[in-house]
Amino acid sequence: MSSELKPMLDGIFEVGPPPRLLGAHCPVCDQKFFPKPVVCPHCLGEVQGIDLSSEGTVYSYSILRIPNMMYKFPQPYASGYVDLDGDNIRVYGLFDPEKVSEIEIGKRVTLQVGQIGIGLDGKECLRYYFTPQDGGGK
Amino acid sequence: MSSELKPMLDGIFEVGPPPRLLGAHCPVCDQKFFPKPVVCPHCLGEVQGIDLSSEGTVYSYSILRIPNMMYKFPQPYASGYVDLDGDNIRVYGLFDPEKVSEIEIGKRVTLQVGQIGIGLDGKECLRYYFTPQDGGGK
Amino acid sequence: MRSVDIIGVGMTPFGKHEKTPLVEMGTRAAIEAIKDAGIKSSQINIGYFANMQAGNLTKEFTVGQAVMWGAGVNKVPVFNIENACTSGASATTLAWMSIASGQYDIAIVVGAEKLNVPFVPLLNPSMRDINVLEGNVVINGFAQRAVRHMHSFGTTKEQLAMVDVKNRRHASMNPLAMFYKKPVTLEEVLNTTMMADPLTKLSCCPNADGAAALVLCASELSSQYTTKPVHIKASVLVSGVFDEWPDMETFEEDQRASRIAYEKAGLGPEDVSVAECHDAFTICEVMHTENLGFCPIGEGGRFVESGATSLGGKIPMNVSGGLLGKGHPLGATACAQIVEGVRQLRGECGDRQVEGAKVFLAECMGAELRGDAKTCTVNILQK
Amino acid sequence: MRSVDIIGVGMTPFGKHEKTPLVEMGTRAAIEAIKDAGIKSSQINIGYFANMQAGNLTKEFTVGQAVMWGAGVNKVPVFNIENACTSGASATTLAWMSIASGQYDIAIVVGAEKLNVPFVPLLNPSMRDINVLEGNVVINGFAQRAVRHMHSFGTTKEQLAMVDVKNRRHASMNPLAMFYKKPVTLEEVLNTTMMADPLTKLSCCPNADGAAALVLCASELSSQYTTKPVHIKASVLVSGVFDEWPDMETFEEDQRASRIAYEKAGLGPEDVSVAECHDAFTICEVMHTENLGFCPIGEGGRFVESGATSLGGKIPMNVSGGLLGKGHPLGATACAQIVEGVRQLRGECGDRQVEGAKVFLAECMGAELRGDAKTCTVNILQK
Ligand SMILES: [Zn+2]
Ligand SMILES: [Zn+2]
Repeated sequence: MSSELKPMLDGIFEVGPPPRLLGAHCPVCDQKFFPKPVVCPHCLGEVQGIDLSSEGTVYSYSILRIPNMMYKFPQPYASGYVDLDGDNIRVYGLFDPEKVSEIEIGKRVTLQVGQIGIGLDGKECLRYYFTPQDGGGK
Repeated sequence: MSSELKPMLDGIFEVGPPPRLLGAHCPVCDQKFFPKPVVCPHCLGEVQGIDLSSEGTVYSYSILRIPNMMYKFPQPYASGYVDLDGDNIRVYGLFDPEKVSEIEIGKRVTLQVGQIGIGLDGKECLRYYFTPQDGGGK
Repeated sequence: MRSVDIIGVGMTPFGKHEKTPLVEMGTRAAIEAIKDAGIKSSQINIGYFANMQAGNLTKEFTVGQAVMWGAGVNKVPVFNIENACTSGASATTLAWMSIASGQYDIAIVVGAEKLNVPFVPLLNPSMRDINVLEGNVVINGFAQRAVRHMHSFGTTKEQLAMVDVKNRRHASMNPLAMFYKKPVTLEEVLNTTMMADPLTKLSCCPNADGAAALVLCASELSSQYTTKPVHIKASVLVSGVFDEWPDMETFEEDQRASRIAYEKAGLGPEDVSVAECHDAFTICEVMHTENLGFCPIGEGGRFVESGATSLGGKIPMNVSGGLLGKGHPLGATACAQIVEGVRQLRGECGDRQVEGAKVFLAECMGAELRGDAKTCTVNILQK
Repeated sequence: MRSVDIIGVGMTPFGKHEKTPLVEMGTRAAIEAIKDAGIKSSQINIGYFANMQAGNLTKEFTVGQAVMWGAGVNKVPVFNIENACTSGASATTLAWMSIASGQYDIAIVVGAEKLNVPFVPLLNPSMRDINVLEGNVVINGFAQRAVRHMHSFGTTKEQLAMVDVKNRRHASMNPLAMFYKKPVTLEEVLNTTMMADPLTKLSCCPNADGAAALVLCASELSSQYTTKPVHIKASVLVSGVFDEWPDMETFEEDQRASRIAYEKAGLGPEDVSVAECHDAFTICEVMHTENLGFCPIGEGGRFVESGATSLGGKIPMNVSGGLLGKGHPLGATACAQIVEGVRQLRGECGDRQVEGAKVFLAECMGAELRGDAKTCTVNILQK
């Protein structure tokens, strides 16, 4: 992957390797967040940046078969919610565009970062996505 | 003026000659309107289409000296309010782009229609404007 | 709090009205509602205008004042309200509050939207939202719910499709619906283009232009103007939870908003004669039917299959045709639901009239944030 | 009607914040207001968000719910309000009504706007309005008023320019203003590019990004949270007349809104210690000063020249810097006026503090239709 490509938003993930979602933790409320909020919405206190788990389980997904030209996504593409291991947090994200047919509820997935589509500036950019782990499922 | 050009909006003026502003009159309230409203706003009754006077007196004006690219107006251009003779109605409109320096409060003006700028469809179109009458004023 | 009635309603046909400006559509609905109420425009004390996309699609702003003046309403306070698909119901809640509080006697609500313009972009809740940047356009969120609902409750794609068949049959009896006299079959719904599994093209409501309007009046005054007032028993708006654990199997916002509304109305789901809900996609109606209390959670698919939500059934849903059958002019949609409710309770709905309708419920839901609905409304009307 | 106080205020600096998203600006102002109020986010019962251009410029919709959740406000009703430049004051009027009616105890109002985006088009009230199609962009309407005012009352272009010199001097003392520490001279104002005679570039307020927020509370409860509540004596919104005979020499809306507000407050213009008005263009402030009753109609030009509206004068106007000195983030503007009022009445304004300020008035005006303002607001606050 080209090092010239930028994330679709700053402060959302580290490219790695290994790639990481940049979450946050409120020490007062002991709650994790993704993405990092301005403050903890529960106590308005400062939150601390943390890396979130890069593995999880598919909670639900969708496969969009019509064109999404807004950010030039591949056609079709899958996205949905993943329950991250040990983080007690359910995050939304893309799934591996090469493995759309393998996605199903309960599937184990791993975080990746790669070039998918374009960003707000109209240029190719990096997005995070979850790729199915080998074995089990389809 | 080319007969292929369309008014910037339908139902606002007749190209003529002579050009005419398409107003309306409520027979119940005995009030005139420009442009023609959906109904009379005072009694919600039907209004009747009428031609308005094509002569009047300048009430106020402005001269825009910066570009207005929205509809590709000439630079500079003048516009403002004209009290139409005998109609008890004050209408907003453009002034003759060729005679911007002649416009002043109290100036007698006559309605014209001609190509000025572009319309909502991006094509050159007709707009109404008031041109200063000879004699008097500047 | 004073009791508040709806004394007048108006609505343009929903559909493609390329030639009619947004302001004119709103004005025409307002004029009809004012005449239906038997009042003069100058008796209106306050106005609310609902719209979502005018700033984006036709670059029009502060539209309500122009709409209102076209119907003869000037000088009085006018507010422009945007709350996505619930804009019209949100405006209604504010109009209700204005009168219930005793500050104003008569209010007008107009919802209008013009979506059929050249070059309509894909409509989405926010270009800057992280989930939208990561690909979560509107239909994806509902496809994710459908996938989860089928997984957990055994709902079938045929049951989902039956929602559209039913609502298109209802719309075929509504002259104001985009699909008036245009029913569809189960096969047609299942066989149109797959948009996002299991949602086919006919599982999604179409964009439409249109407007709808309501005149609200303090109940103590409404007999001066009408012999058929409809009482607002509850007008509720809630926002989502937005925390770190979104649930795709239920609409928590529906449950919470309807619980508050039922309590305010002193009524329960068993009292509702006829309801409209936000059937933007077929899965939505299945879930709304459950989460508003009309059937148990998870039973929505089998409930529509049983015919319970059809005209003539236990709890007819979207007898107007819903968004699937009428079309979805965003700002007008939630007002149009209430227009249908008023006409059902007055017994004016002809072929699609629900016999003996006494209590009406309208639910609407709009925009997504972090897997929850940003906004959800429930209005309960009584004859 | 219950009495209502403002118990917390917050505001971001106004200026160019290209890197800060709209939602984050709103959230930051909200957090400051909540902390200033000494409450928890969960104590807020209802929220109003004011914005005008997000749907157009950044394609964001239903923004308020995201702004509120960033500050910990969820589940409760949230409404997105657009009323052009008066959006923030319109939202404040609704928040006031929510509490005054007894239905809610604590409300939050947030106004935010992001105008500094790539490729900002010329902002205008409506691409479809016949007068806009005929060339009447915003500045033209105010140049027409200036021309008429000079003709009828002998107002000079130097007097108009003095409004900017004064407000830039005020802004130079406000760390939150776009033009903090950047005063201008009369010659500079007169000699910048002529935009529309007699209005030069420096006669027009600049676009800005920013946000401002207010926490409102029932007066009977506010002592639980603060020792320095500011009372809302009147919160008034009116619409224009829009008839066939627009008057360019006066702001009839100002006269009508302030008459209602003074009557509700039991106060008159002579009681006002400090005021903010909608000085989008220099001529605006001259006319507002007259039409709010601070000087006779036609005397506004000579009144500013006399120093009466400067800090230290008889009725200091736009001590915050106004729109000319702070910048004009549309949806935030009218909230920021009220933030300044609260801080003046609390005595927190440092170098620009009006000594002994007891009564504050904020006027705002937005959008044009048929030669009248679509919307005009007057809020009166008392210590
Ligand atoms: Zn916390
Ligand atoms: Zn009439």
